[in-house]
Amino acid sequence: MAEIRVENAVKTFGKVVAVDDVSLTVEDQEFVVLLGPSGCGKTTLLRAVAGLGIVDSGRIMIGDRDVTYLAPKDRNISMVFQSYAIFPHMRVFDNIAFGLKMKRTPKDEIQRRVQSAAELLHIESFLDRYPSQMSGGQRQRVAVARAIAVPTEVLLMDEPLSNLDALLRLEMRAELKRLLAELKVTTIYVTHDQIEALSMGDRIAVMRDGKILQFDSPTTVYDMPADRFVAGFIGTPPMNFLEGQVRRANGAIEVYIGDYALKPIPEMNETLARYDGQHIVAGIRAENMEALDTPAEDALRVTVLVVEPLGSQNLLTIRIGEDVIKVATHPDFRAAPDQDIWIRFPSSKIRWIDRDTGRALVPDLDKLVS
Amino acid sequence: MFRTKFRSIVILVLVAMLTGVLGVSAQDGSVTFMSTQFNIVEESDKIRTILADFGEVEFVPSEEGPMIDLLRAEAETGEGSVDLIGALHGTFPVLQNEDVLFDLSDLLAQLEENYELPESFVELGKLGTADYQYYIPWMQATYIMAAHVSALEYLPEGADINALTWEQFAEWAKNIYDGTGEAQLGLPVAGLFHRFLEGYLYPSFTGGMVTGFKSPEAVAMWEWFRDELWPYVHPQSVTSYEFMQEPLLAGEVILAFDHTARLINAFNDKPDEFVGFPAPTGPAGLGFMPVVVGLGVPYTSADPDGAEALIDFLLQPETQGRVLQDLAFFPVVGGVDTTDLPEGVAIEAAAVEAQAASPDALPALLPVGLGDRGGEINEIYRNAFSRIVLNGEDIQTVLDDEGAALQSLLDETGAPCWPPDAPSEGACQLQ
Amino acid sequence: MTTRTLDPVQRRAIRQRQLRRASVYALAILIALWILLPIWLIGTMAFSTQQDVYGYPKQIAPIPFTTETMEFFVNQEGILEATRNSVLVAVITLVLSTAIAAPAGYAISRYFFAGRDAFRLGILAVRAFPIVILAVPLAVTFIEWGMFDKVYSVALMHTALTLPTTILVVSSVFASIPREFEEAAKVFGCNAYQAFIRVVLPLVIPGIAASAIFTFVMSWNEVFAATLLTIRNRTLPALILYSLNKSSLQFQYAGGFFMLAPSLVFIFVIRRYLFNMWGQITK
Amino acid sequence: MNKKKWNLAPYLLILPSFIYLAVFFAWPMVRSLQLAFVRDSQILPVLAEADPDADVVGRLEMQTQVAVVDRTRLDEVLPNGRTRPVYWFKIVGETEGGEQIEGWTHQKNVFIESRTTSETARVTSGEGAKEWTLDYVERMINDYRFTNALKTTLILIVLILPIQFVLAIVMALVLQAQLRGSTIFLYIYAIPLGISDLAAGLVWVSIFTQRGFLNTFLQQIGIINEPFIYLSADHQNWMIVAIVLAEVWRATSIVMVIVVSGLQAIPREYLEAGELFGASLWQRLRHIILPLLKPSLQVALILRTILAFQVFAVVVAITGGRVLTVLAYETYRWYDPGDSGFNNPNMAAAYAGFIMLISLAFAVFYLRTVRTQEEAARE
Repeated sequence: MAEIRVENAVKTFGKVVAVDDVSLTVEDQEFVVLLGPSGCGKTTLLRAVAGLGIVDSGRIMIGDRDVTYLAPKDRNISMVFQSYAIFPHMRVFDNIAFGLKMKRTPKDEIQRRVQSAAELLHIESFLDRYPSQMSGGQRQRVAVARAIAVPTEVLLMDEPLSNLDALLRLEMRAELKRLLAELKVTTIYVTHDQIEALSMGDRIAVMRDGKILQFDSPTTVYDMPADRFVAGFIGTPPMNFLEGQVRRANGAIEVYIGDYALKPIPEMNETLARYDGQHIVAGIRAENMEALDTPAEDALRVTVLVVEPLGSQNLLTIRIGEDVIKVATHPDFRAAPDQDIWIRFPSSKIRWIDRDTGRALVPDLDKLVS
Repeated sequence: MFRTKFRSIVILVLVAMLTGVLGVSAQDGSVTFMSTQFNIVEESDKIRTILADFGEVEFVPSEEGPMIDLLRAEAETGEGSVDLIGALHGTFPVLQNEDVLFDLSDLLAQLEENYELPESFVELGKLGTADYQYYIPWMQATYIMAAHVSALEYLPEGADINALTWEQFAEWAKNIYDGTGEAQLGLPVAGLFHRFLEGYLYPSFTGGMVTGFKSPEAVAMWEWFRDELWPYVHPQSVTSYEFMQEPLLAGEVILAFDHTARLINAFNDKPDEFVGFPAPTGPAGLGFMPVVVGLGVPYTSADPDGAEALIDFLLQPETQGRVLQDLAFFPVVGGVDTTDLPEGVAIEAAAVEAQAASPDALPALLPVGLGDRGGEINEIYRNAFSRIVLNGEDIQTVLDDEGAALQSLLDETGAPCWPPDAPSEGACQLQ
Repeated sequence: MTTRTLDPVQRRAIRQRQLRRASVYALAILIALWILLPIWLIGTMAFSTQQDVYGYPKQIAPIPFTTETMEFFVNQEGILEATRNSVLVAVITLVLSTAIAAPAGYAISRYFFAGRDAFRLGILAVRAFPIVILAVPLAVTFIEWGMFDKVYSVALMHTALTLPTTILVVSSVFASIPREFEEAAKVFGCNAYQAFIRVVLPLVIPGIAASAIFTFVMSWNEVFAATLLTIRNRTLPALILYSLNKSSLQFQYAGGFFMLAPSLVFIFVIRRYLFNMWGQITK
Repeated sequence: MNKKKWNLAPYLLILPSFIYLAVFFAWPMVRSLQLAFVRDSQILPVLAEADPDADVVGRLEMQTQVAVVDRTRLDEVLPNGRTRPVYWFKIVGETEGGEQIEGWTHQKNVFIESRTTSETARVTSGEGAKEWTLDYVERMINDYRFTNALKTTLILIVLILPIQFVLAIVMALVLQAQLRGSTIFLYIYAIPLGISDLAAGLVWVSIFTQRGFLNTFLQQIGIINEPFIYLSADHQNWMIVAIVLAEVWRATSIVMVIVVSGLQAIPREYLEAGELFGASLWQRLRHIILPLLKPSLQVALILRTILAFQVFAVVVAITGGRVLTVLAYETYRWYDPGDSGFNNPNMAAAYAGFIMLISLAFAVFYLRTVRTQEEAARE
């Protein structure tokens, strides 16, 4: 059992609060991704778990042990570094065997474990090489092999793929996911790449300014972002935002974008009623809108600014009032700049956001943020 | 790869430490003889060979300052490593002041039974006291002139090389310049040139070294030096010439002034090509500077008997003869066999003899009584030279300036006048 | 080479390019000659016969080649002794300086601690101070302590002189080793000491060795302190300086070459590290 | 609970170097200032009895003439087995204030013609007394050679530094051009780093001496008919030229290394952008490279200036140190206990202090000028 529990962790560097009273529980064998822009505190949090930086206050538990102030070597953890930190003066074999040697593992066992780690990562033929004789991707594999060679229940990864080129990254992403599923270790994975996070994590903790904004499964984080930042950070393209005014008309609540009225689903009525007469933000993902080349009754007429054919879809940039939004259409949808088209907004796909606080408005907010 | 590099560094360190340890330990039970003379390596070698005949002697060449510091320190602890010191006359007043030397009167009495020591040198060794023999004279040297035979054809008509006047000397240098197109008189301006000013020019022109420093005679002398002599001095004198034997042998100069020990190689290597002759005479006489080297025993000596025995050995005519032969320092005792001298030494000996025997001879002592500030007086004379001759400053102004510095040096050290100046009560005063 | 014909504009552009490149080459070679020529000349003198050394006009190549002049120099009393002293001083300096500087350099490159910037600044200040200000009082002090005229006292002085540079160089060498190496070692079971010995040390040794050689060269060449602190146990430069005007041309030429030759080798050994060392200091 | 651990490790690590620099740098510096401003004079304490531990009854200045009214002889047995007669004298003398003092003193403190019979003596030593004085500084400033040294030092700096910097920048740009064999050029350009000022001096003497290479060359191509004497008091300009060449030859490498490091830190894009927009080499140098290099150049300038104040072996090798002298050589000469020196550490300390002062002044000046330019740019 190696559940990781971070309780009220705080870490400051001078006046900067890098980790601001964060609590987080990673279940045994779970793969959790810490996601956020650079400087959000995700790496600091990971390093605190690794023991490479000691938190100013709070507690870190691995399994049943309080490891808050323990040295890294006493935490029974393993780690993959962003720059790999493969020792240039050791052969690949010695690099992979390093952690085992430090733990005074018997020779034959070292041999066996290094071999199997190397095989898992397809680098068994490079064991005699020095790191300088290898490519970036191969070095990355060595770093992972070194991390999984040691028998530990906790694996920490600090942006392990960020130094790879796009194609390799794609390949390694799948491979790492397969590997970790096989290994059944508890993993914390730090990245700023939301696609990595969505595709790999069991759960994603989105961080900003030292705080966790949302900690949930990838689909929830994508579909039901807890606030405007999360919504804008995740997804390609990010969620569109339109500003509108809430009006009560004929007993129903409607939100006006200019003259066009969006109709919220009935469940939202009660919540939105509180905003009567005020401005509010509607969020909707590009793929959730419907583009039409002919006028339709409940569709909004807009002008196309840019057309980006992406193969699987066409991405249109259009202007609505002050806002510029992106709409994904079927690749067969024909549109040209300056052309008028009509857009329909399915009510169930619209997320409502408080303009001032940035928090998402849901009937029961507490359900989203666990 | 890294490991072997590391190992070699470790070995390097060990080697360094070992050699360091070995280098520090050097001790034996011999007589330690520290000397401010012969501290150039070749000379040290020669004197060591001579001393080897006495027995176990550790010859330690030293500069004056450190030797004084060492003796001072040893007197404080009461136990010393130096048994015998050899130094110029001018060094001893400092040691007198420190009261670190034995009175060697008894030893002198014994020595005088066997050796014939000149009374004037013995008197010098008392340093102005009546009955305390601070040092026993050891050897002497002086400064003389040297010329290449090719220079002789330019000698002014009617001039006797052994009785030149400074005027004739300047004329000679000019003749050489006119004849060869090159200034070929060499002065050791980079070397002991201050002795030339202190012991030769000043006494010859003013009759004294210090008192007449800014006198009208001195002004006339500088004028003459600047206008009549300097134009014919080889320009590299100022930058390069410290030992005149080098440029003489290289043929850069054919006429030169220097210490006997700094000319000897020229005379020895090419005795047929070089002649030695006494310094010229000036209006006030033939100023010259005998250099007396004395031997003293610090009372902290661990082996005073050995030191006294070594003094005896050094005064033996045979030893004195060998020092003359090998090192060109002249004997202080009579009876030294000079018949079989190397030709070079013989040339010098004749010149030294002629210089001292001149009826106008005006021997000038090295500065006395200035203590550890002895170096500064030399600089005053050198400064005067640089400013007057090289920079062309006004003579009287320069002499007044530098004279003031000289006077304050004398006042601060309380040094009374020394020969050739007339003795003074208290600090010596400039005219 | 393609044989396609180029229009005149293209050809002119190519020619200009070649011309520019050639002129940069010419400049590079000219500067190299400016540096090498004097070395060649002194080498010529050092390996010419005595006759040629004194002769005029001078030759520009040592023909006939002879080691006579070098032998004359090496056989001068005191030269071997002085060389030994110089090597000894330089080695002690190198060891002492590196041993003291390495921990400080490590601390500066790896820890943030109160007073770190002050310490760095202080070190820069030390480096900026004239040697002369130190040499005189140290000589006086060494006399008082009975350490005057000892080989090791010169080494102590040289250590003080080279220490600031060595600390800064060493710290930049350490700084060039990513912190993650150490962190990785710690994560995989090392304590701080093991991480240093197993991971950092093997990586910094070449850089530190280069800095040590540089320290050696600085000490080997240093004249001022060596001249002030020694009388009998002269180091080579001090001895040569002392006997400069007293000595023959042979001695001077051979001495010049003898002092200069080791530098040719040492600079060659550490040439790759030069910018590493100095580049980071200037920041 | 805010548990911020006070980490002792870095302090332990810097401790050895800290102590070393304190002992061999900070302390000597204080000592140096002390030497320059404190005079060790002597004054004789006259004692109540012929015993070193007796009470002091008064003090006499050096060189005071005293009457000897009584004497006593002790025989001191020395460790070497001999006995040495040591006299104590009862003396009467007058202090500077005119006070009569009568008491005993040891023989080492007075000069006396005969220890057994003389009736007068002169005070020649006593115990140390320290006093603050500006005498050394005054003497230094009034020293005839001081002006020469200061002038020559400054002239050399003014002549050498600009040449060095131009040459160093050219060298750096040449290396930056990535020629084939640039590592060899780099090595050659770096060679002088390892060459001492003394060796450089000797090398250039061999070129400039009367029978040297320069004359050989000039004579062979027919410019001169007979060897010209460059290094003489009459041709001080030639000596300056020789020193400047030797120094440029020897000490440009360090500037070059610093400049190259600085250049490497400039992103290539800046230079390429300059080139793309049609800037000539000179324009790129003037508007892109030099401004970006300013911090490096500043460091190099300060370093070179400070080192330039300390060089003297080149000067001594070329000029003999008499006709032309520099401050560092004067320091050495005043200290030097040998026969060309004056054995006066106090004066040497005064010179050393002056060099420090002037070096610092230059450093501050450089920092100031550069900073004001930056501030001006910001407005």
